[in-house]
Amino acid sequence: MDFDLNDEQKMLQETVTRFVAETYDFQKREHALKTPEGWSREAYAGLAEMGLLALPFAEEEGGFGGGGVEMMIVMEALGRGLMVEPYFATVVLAGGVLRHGASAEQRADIVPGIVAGEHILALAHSEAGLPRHTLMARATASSTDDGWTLDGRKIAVIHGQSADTFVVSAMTEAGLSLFLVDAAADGVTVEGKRGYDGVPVATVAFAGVNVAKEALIGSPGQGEDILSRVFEEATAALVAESVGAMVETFDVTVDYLKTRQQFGIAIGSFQALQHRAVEMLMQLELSRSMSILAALSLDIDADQRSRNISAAKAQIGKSGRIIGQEAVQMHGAIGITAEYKVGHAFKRLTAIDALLGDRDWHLARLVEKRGVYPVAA
Amino acid sequence: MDFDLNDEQKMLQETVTRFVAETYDFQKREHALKTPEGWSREAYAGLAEMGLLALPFAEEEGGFGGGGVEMMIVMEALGRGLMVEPYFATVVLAGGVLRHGASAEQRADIVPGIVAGEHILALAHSEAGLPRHTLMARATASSTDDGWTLDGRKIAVIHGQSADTFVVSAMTEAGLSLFLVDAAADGVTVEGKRGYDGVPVATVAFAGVNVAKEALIGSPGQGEDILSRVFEEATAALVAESVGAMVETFDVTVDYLKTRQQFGIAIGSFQALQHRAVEMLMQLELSRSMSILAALSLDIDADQRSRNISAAKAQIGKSGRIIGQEAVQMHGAIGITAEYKVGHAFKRLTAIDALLGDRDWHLARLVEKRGVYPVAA
Amino acid sequence: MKLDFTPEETAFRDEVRSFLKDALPDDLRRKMINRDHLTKEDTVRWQRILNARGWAVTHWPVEYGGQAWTPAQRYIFQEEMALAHAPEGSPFNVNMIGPVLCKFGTAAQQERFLAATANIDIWWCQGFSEPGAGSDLASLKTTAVRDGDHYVLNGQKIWTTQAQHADWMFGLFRTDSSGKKQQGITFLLLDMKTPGITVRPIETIDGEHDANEVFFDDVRVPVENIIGEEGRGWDVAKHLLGSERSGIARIGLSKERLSQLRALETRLAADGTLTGEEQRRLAHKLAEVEVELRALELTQLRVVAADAHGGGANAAASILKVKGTEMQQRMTELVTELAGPAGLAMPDHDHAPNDPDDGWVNAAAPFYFTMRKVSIFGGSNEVQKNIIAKTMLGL
Amino acid sequence: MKLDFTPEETAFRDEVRSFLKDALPDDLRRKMINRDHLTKEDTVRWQRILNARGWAVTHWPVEYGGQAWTPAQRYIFQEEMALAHAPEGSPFNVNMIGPVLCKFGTAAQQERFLAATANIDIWWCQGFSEPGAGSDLASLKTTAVRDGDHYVLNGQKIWTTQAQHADWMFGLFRTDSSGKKQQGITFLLLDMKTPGITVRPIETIDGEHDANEVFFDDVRVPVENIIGEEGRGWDVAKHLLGSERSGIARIGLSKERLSQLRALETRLAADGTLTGEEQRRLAHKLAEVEVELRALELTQLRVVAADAHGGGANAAASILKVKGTEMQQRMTELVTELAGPAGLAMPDHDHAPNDPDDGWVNAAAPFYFTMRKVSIFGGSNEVQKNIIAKTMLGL
Repeated sequence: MDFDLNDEQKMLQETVTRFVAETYDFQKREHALKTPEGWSREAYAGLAEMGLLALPFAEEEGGFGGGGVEMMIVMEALGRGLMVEPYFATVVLAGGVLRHGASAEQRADIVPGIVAGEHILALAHSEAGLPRHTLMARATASSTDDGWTLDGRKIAVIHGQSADTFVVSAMTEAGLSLFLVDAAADGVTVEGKRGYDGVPVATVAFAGVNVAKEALIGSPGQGEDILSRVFEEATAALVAESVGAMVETFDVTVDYLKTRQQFGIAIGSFQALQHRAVEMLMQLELSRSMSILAALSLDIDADQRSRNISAAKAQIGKSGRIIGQEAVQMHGAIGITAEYKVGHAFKRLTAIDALLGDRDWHLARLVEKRGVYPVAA
Repeated sequence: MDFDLNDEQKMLQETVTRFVAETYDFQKREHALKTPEGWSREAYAGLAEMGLLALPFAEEEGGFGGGGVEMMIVMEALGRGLMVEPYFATVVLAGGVLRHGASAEQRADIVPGIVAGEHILALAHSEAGLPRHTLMARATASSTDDGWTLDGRKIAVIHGQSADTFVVSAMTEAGLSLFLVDAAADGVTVEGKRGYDGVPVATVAFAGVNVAKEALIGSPGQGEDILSRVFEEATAALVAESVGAMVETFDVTVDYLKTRQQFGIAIGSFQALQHRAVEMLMQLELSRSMSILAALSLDIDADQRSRNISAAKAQIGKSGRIIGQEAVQMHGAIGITAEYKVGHAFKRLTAIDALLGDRDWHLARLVEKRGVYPVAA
Repeated sequence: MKLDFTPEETAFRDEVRSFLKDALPDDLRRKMINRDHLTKEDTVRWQRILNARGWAVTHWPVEYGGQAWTPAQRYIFQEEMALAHAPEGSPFNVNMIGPVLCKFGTAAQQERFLAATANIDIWWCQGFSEPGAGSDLASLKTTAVRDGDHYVLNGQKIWTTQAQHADWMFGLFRTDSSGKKQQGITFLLLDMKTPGITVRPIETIDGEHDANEVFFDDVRVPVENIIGEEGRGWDVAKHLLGSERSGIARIGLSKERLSQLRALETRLAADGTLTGEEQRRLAHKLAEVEVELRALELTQLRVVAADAHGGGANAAASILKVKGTEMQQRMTELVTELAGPAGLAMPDHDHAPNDPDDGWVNAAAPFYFTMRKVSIFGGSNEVQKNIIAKTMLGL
Repeated sequence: MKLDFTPEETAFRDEVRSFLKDALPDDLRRKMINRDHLTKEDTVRWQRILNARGWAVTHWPVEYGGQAWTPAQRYIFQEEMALAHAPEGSPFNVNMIGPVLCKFGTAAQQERFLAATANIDIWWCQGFSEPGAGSDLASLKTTAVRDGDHYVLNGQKIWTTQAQHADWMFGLFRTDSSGKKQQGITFLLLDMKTPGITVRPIETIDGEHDANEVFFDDVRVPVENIIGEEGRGWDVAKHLLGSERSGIARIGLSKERLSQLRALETRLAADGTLTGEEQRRLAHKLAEVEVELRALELTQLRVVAADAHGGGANAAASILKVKGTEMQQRMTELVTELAGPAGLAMPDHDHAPNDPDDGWVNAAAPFYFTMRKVSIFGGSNEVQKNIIAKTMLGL
């Protein structure tokens, strides 16, 4: 039993935390949000320079072979900065599909571009009118002589507007399958929007889009297996990101309680607020514990892995809501302005709960598995 | 729309509240609890003298024909005193069965004794191994030449040890049926216990107990209809009692906050406790509103009646728990001693939630009916 | 005791309902259902429709255009407005400066402003909060210094809702710093076109621009624009903030949101967006919320009934603001949960949604965010609890 | 980072598990499962079994009979004890006066008391709280006045757990009222058979008699029974209250209760006591509780791991008492809900239940009631939050 970071991990943490603090303050983030793309190519290049885009990929592909703990470190730091760049979309989600499903050729083809920060990918999976977090799709891929034809409409595609390549889920005769689709291909329409948390999000339509045989990831029907694995990893990453956002929110709030004066004293002198701030701290620590659990669970057996990761996501759904709402309330009016960091953190925490299954979704999965702890035989 | 008591109701409220305050203080109650029967015949005689035992019965039977509001007034006052006498058992539960199911002859036979305070009845319905609040029973009543033979074992029979007569539910060929059984009849075994809230409760076994034809209440198979109606009335009564217990708990707690000194000041000066006391007040007022709703719902159509009454019971289940737990916590160690009123109120509030369907049971009924408000056509 | 409305009240409800059915423009109704942001023109258009009917400022004294309604009628009117998805008009005109002018205004001020206020010929904003004076409003510092027949204003207001649209502001200014902080505050009216006023927009986390900072740089306000006496503005403000009890819990709005949630429950279950387990969870949550809403509604009705014969039920009244705002916020949480990831995309004001029934999805989260303000503005829930602890519990 | 125990730790766990399987008397185990009240004899019997194995006072220094265990071993031991339904021994002997004697006692005191304390040849009680000194313990007033080679005690203690069984008391007494209230407090040991001591039982709401008032009327205590210096008793008490972190959240107990809840879920669903809807609600509640328990357990483990190399993780440590007690209380609430009306009847100490598996039904509510104390005793959760706000947040 050991909860310490090793020396490399400590260095990683220090480096990425410093990078975020020094190069991605609130004003820089605001500026990025106001650009047409809605995020900063420069900041993303900075992540690439530090090698963070290479982190989870295998060494033979130009990656660093980092595991769950390394990903936790990075995502927590990005969470503190509320970074809106396509790290999660490209490296964690689409990159995860490559790691767990793509052929060596596909990876050799794509990973170097990702690692260099030059190739943006997005996962196009969710659809309207289906359960909120499901492995189902209604989009179809029909086999043709020289490849596949894709039809369907995907929503909530994170960073879809900037994507060079989509990873698209679609039904084949063999079941759910995953395809690489060039964003510039004929029949692809991208309607870019801004997510309420600042992260760009798109609706992407595929109308008779022809792709080559080599566009298929893994074998036909393998989509569910790949995605379910990727979603577990990505959920652990989101949990870590949310811990980062909670830390930032908590720190900013405690500072505010110390400095904001009303009735002649710092509002942090009021016991009712003190006790609520203590509850925030407790929620933060419980969430941090679960983030560590999730990070350490990525390579254990599948059943316990999904219990642990669902428990972690359920925990941060609750804690994130408490911390976000309380931070806004304790700040008063300034908490609901776009000009102040805490409101943005609250929004990102809300979005994180909604992504990849909210608290209720994960609790339902735990009910199905009869709980967090393995039931004794 | 009118939430005022009329003059008679005001007088009733004043009378019964004064009676409880003047004749049933904490020491008197403690003394009653320590008697072998566990309650005070003298206090019960006092209720009889004031005519309260006659309250809900029809005038032609020697009653006063009081309705839901009158019952609410009385039960709230009894709740303030945490009275353990068999008013609820005899007048509300068993008396309710008489009012809604018994023949004129049966009522003429029994009600005068109830009204005089000389005849104690108890409802023997619940059984082990069945859902917690159900109209089902496994006890049986077999038809014989000159009557019925009852077999079965009933638990949680409130005031069973003191009962002169039991109202017993049992299955006949026609379904659930209700019978009057003399406590002294052959084959009746009463195992008296003390409820954690101070109210006596018994396990009552019926082994080949023979009763006459006239012991049947209503017709065979009518038990479910009668009991479901009685349970709604009784639930409204419990809701009112719980409001009384909450008022008492709240008042005692606020007094304590004002008088208890720690760190050189009254603990009521601490803002965290102030805000929690305000939440208690809010829970109390919400519960009071629902108690009024329940009292006014007894004679409306059956569907809306059960929605309203379930909503009321669900509300007081939550509010009673919050108020009870918070009162104990704010009192500190004295809150968990048997020598102080607030712990007893906490226990009674716990028992009230458990009786006649707890919060979850009533929420489940509301789910079944798609909510509290009638769904628009 | 009885729950039912009287036949007269029922007839009144039907009259309101029928009026709203006819008079409320369909585009406004649709915007309200979809939680779209209303423009100034939307609000003005609707208030003028109400005003033409005599129902824009119903709780003003009858001689100034109000209606001699009972508390029950006021409650019914508010509930029907909410259930019909009618906008609320400008609270600054209707609930704030209007009643203040009725009670404290001179005849000349009433003549000049009241009718125009009821019809929103003048759009008012409120200049109360300052950067250092939020919950502790009385510590405000923006000064009004007498100079001949003018006051000269210097300083800054903040959180000034709709100031960018406002023709006039009513506000609190410090005319004397020598005594207790509640003393020396003066209530003034000022034309927003007066030189020296700068309005800076503040974007809020729902992506909208409702709030502003207002800066005063030697702004000259005629002395005749004072309300009440110099240095007694705090009394005027207290009257303004403490008057109306019949609508404070905003039950009608919560009931309207509940009916939206019920409709969504049905629809999302039917179209497959909700799994069976999710349906059960949602049904349970809705039952919990409905119980509390019904309890709150009855508490509001108890206060309404008590007000009909002159007050009372103060313990009940005191909880309405806190529990009412908690309820409104809880409703928006539930809608946001239902929207899920599909609700990530912000509403697009330039384009109507393809499916007119789908506006709720993208409006859910921004509405959830903006509704955090209801427990902050107008006296935060913490301040409310302090007041209840002091006045009701004697702590 | 890794979650797994080392092979050595796993071997240790197996050793503990196997010992408990053999050594714990079945009647004690059954009483613990049924939440029966343990007699003094029960506790003594079990502690002597542990003591014979060398495991009664494991966290004392090795030279006084403790074990040189790592924090992880301590955690494992506590968890296995709880999961095996083993009683906890006397906290007053094991966790309070024992460590105090080890650190502050004279050689003569250690010689006289330590072995007897470990074996409960002496049963200790704690004389700290007074009617006017609860959360504000330092305001205690019971006096100890020096008279030759004795202190003469007058006053009253309250909430003295198990005083009716106690052979000796350790307590705080005021030897000086002239300075700050924390000064002038002296830590004394006294024989409960000394003339002038009266013990009055206090019944608690679970129907049990654990608490007492203890009155002192010219009680003469030899000066040699002082621990530390006169007037420095507050330092001794602070050490006593603040030492142990590895078991503070009592995760093992909560896990044992969770396993009971899981067993009940299965059984009640099978025997028809729970409807399908109730099963779903219960399953959801258990999932919620398990998530929080797992989070708390990992937080506890983080503290244990940090302690293994000398402390740290203070933010995590600070939450353990508050969240740990909340969790224990939540578990008892759930069991009480499951017992329902069948659980109204109080347990009958004179008669064993007919069905040995049914003891839980009647013990559920009393256990729920008594567990309210865990957020009150040993520094209420309010006091804990005050401390966290001050020390961790700097508020």
